[in-house]
Amino acid sequence: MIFVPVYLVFVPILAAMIIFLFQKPKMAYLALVAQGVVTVLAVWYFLTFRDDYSQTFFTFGGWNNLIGIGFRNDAISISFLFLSIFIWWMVLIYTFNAKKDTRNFLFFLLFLEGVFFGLIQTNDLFNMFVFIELTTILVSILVAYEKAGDSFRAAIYYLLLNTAGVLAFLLGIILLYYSFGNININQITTMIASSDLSETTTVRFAYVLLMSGIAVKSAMFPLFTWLPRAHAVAKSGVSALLSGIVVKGGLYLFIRISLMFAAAPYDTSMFFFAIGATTAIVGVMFAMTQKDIKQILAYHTVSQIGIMMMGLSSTDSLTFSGGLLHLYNHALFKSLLFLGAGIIVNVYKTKNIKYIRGVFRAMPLLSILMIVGMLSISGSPLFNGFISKSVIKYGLTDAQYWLLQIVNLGTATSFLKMSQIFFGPRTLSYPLVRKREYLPVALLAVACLTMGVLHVPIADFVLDVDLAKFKPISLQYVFEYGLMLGAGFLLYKYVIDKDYKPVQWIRNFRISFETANYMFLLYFTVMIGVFVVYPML
Amino acid sequence: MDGATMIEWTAYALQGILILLAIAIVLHKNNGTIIILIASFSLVTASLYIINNAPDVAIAEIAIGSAIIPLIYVISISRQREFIVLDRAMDEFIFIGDELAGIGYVLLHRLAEYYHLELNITNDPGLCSLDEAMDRMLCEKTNVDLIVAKDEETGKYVFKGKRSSTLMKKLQQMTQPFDNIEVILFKDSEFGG
Amino acid sequence: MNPLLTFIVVLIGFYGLATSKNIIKSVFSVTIIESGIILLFLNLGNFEGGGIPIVGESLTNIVDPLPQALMITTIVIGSTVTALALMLSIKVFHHYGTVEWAEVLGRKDGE
Amino acid sequence: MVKQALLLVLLGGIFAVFYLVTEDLSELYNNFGKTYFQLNGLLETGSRNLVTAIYLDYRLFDSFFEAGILLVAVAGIIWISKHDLNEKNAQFMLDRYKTPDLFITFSRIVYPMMLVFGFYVIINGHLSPGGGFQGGAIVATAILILYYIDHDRETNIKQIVTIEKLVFFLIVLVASLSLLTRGEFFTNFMPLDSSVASKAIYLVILNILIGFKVALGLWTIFTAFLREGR
Repeated sequence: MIFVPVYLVFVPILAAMIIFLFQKPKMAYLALVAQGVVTVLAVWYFLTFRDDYSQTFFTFGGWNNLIGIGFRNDAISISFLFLSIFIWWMVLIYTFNAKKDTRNFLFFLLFLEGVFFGLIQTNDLFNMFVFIELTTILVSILVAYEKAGDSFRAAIYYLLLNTAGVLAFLLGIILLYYSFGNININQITTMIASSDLSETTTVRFAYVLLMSGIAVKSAMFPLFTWLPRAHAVAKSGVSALLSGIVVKGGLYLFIRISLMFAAAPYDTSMFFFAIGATTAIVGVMFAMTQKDIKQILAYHTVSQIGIMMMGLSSTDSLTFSGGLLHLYNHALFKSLLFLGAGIIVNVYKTKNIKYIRGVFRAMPLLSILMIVGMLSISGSPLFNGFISKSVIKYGLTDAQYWLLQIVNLGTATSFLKMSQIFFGPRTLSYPLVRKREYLPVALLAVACLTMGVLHVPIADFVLDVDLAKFKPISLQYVFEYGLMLGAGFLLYKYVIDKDYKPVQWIRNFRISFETANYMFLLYFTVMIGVFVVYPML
Repeated sequence: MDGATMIEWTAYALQGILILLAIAIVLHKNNGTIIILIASFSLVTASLYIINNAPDVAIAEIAIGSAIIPLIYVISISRQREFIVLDRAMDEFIFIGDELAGIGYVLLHRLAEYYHLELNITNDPGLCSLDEAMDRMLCEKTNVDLIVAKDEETGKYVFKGKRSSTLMKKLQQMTQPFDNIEVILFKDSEFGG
Repeated sequence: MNPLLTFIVVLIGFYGLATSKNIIKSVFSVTIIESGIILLFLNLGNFEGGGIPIVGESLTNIVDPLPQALMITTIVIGSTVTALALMLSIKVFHHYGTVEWAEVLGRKDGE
Repeated sequence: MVKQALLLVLLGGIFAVFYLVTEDLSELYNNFGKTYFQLNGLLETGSRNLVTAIYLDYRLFDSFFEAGILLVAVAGIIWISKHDLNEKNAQFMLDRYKTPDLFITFSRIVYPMMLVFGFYVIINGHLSPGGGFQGGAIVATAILILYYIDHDRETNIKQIVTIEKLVFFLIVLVASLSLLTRGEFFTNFMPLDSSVASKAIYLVILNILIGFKVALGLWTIFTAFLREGR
């Protein structure tokens, strides 16, 4: 029973290899079987251990837990586990095709799943590094999978920038190993609490190295430049996966490392709130000006990561769980939007929203589902985005509250801009859409609504927090949301739609690779200044 | 001077060399020279691993870092100095007899000179016998940079290449004075589905 | 042996990443950073009078074997990343006719 | 110019902080791991080479994914370099680089020696420096020399990749045998109190498998590159 995490990691990986070895298209069904097995195992595991997560720890080979590699689970990792299983189901159904030869694709997809489960559950820093690097390689292969010029350049940009970040992470691990004598996360957590090691320059420097490596992986400002490139050019199924869950791997690491240093006297919440707010505002600014439907969604991932950071950076447990909740909700509605956008792009053969018109007349069901996603992301009452945003808002000061409102305004504006694809006359006579592709989109929409209405029991069950004071809908909320939409419409009509010079400039603004690395060093130095040099003075 | 101090001084000397090599790799302009530098860089690091009492790591570094990785570098850099042309016109445009002397050749040669590339012209019958409609796929999926074909109806020579390539833009400029040459550029196919 | 000198190599690698105008140059820089980090890890664990981590008949004071095991992993990881990046760079060259970052990234999407 | 000067200042700042770190570290240095391995390494795992003891026993889980990275990268590189055209038709590049005769003669002598050395390193991984990963890389280099001797060498990549994946299965299988004998995942299948010599059986088997896997993986990688070069 305790070894279930091992099976969770190896079932998808071995299934992936069997699919790759037997060169029959029908073998693709094995992917669904493996996914089913993983789901059953995860549910069983959860039901067994949900009362006491401290029993989940085990070490491979039964060695001393400071020497071997250990796995452990807690409420956060289990919820991540279920979220990723759900998203992988959706992407698998969406891309599944037993007739065509999708062997290679399924191989990479399932391997990534196994590796991601490992990343979530590992309790060893170096093992974590191996998994991060493996994720990086797999994602860059998946991005390059289409073999077009765009995807190649996005893949190499992603691969090299993230490798630089991951190497900084490795350097941090080295320093921690020499100061603590082991790289077991649980052990380091207790050692930090019980000794004054965390006050030393070495451990502070190691913290900065780990965090700056993670900043690249989780696309924080100013290191988000790889994300819109990679997420916008991949296949839609892959984009949904990347934006939905894989980029959250970076935030998961952020949570893990923050918890590891929880006892250390570092003043992190101010700094990371500032980073989160900047990420959110910059991301939404880029999103408002884009014309490519997938670029818009990709930049929104950046801005939503900023909002999550606003919540996660807080020391207050309610605001923190707000950030966590927003992370789960974002996974749901962003996957929904990317999958829906994929269907639209497939039908209209263009990604430019200027040329997509009349979607509502051509595909009414899909349009309704997409609108559910848009309402969720822009924080409409009754939908899941609203709940998590209000939980985050609850713990903010006035100034911080207004920053969040600015981001919300930008989100509303850009989705008003995107919603014009629904209007207009029907331009396509008979769109060819596979019915199977609707299923995951519809399921995700249902999940969005469920999370919006039943947030109280779900949050209580998974994260053990009480959200009873946050109502899904009231007259005041609807009024506020309407006001927001109105302001967004004005902003769109009189600024964005006029296509002024600055708007064009922001749209075409791209950061080159060496500048991205320069920013990485800059970010790193600023972090050294804040966390190492400033406390010394 | 006893053994221990000698090893210490060797280590310092090697570290100095390592820093110099690293600076040279970062600042040098010619990628071909850098390959030799990177191979020696990994040899020096391997010796330093041994001095640091890590023979296992040194063996791994020598086997991987100074044999396989430089080879991969050599191949990929030599690939990036090439301009691969597939000649399907099969007349005196490029080859006159067995010699490369046709007007098309002169033109392409000038282009390759401009970008310091090596011109690699082939008229492999296996590829040339492929259907004309395959040209687009040839350009997209293989490493062929340019296809030279002849339009039977108009008698014009057609250059086919990728629209994304910088080289094609230059070629378009260069062929403007010629009436009998037409340039067709393929756009990358739409994707995202 | 001095860890500071090794750290300079890592910094040179980062300098290369932040100034390289060309894809191949960036891959070279990543290789340098990685070798530097490996050397640094071994360097910090080494001490005077240490022996190689093999238990023989006579008891010597060995150096820490764990960093070495980890660094073998890192070497393999690094070489695969390099190989993948170089294969991608070949493909990028044939699509854009150049491996200069500015020109490759400057193109509009879909062109 | 200003940009580069600022960059140098940044790097100088990082270096200065690292200087403080090294000052710190000599006092902090925690040698818990080192002491543990020196005292228990040989008895617990049966390997004289403690590095092998770590990556084949204490941290075997890491080694799976180390091999896994190679496997994924191989599949990715093949996928990226592969095109839908018939492979035979695509061999149009001229073979312009002729290897000098001296080099060929030299390679013929060196090749078997490298192969033997590679196998030695793999099999003796638990006694002397070396092991599966290093030996596998040496064997791969030896195979690489073959390509210099024989230019037109054709390799069936598909077959190699299939074998590589099967070997990965075998590695996982052999490592999981311990579940039956010891009730633990991924360790030696011999009981904990058996002699050092009998524990070595497992180490040799796993070293050979890993060496095989790494050699095949690297072989595929450079074959893919060589094919790209044709």
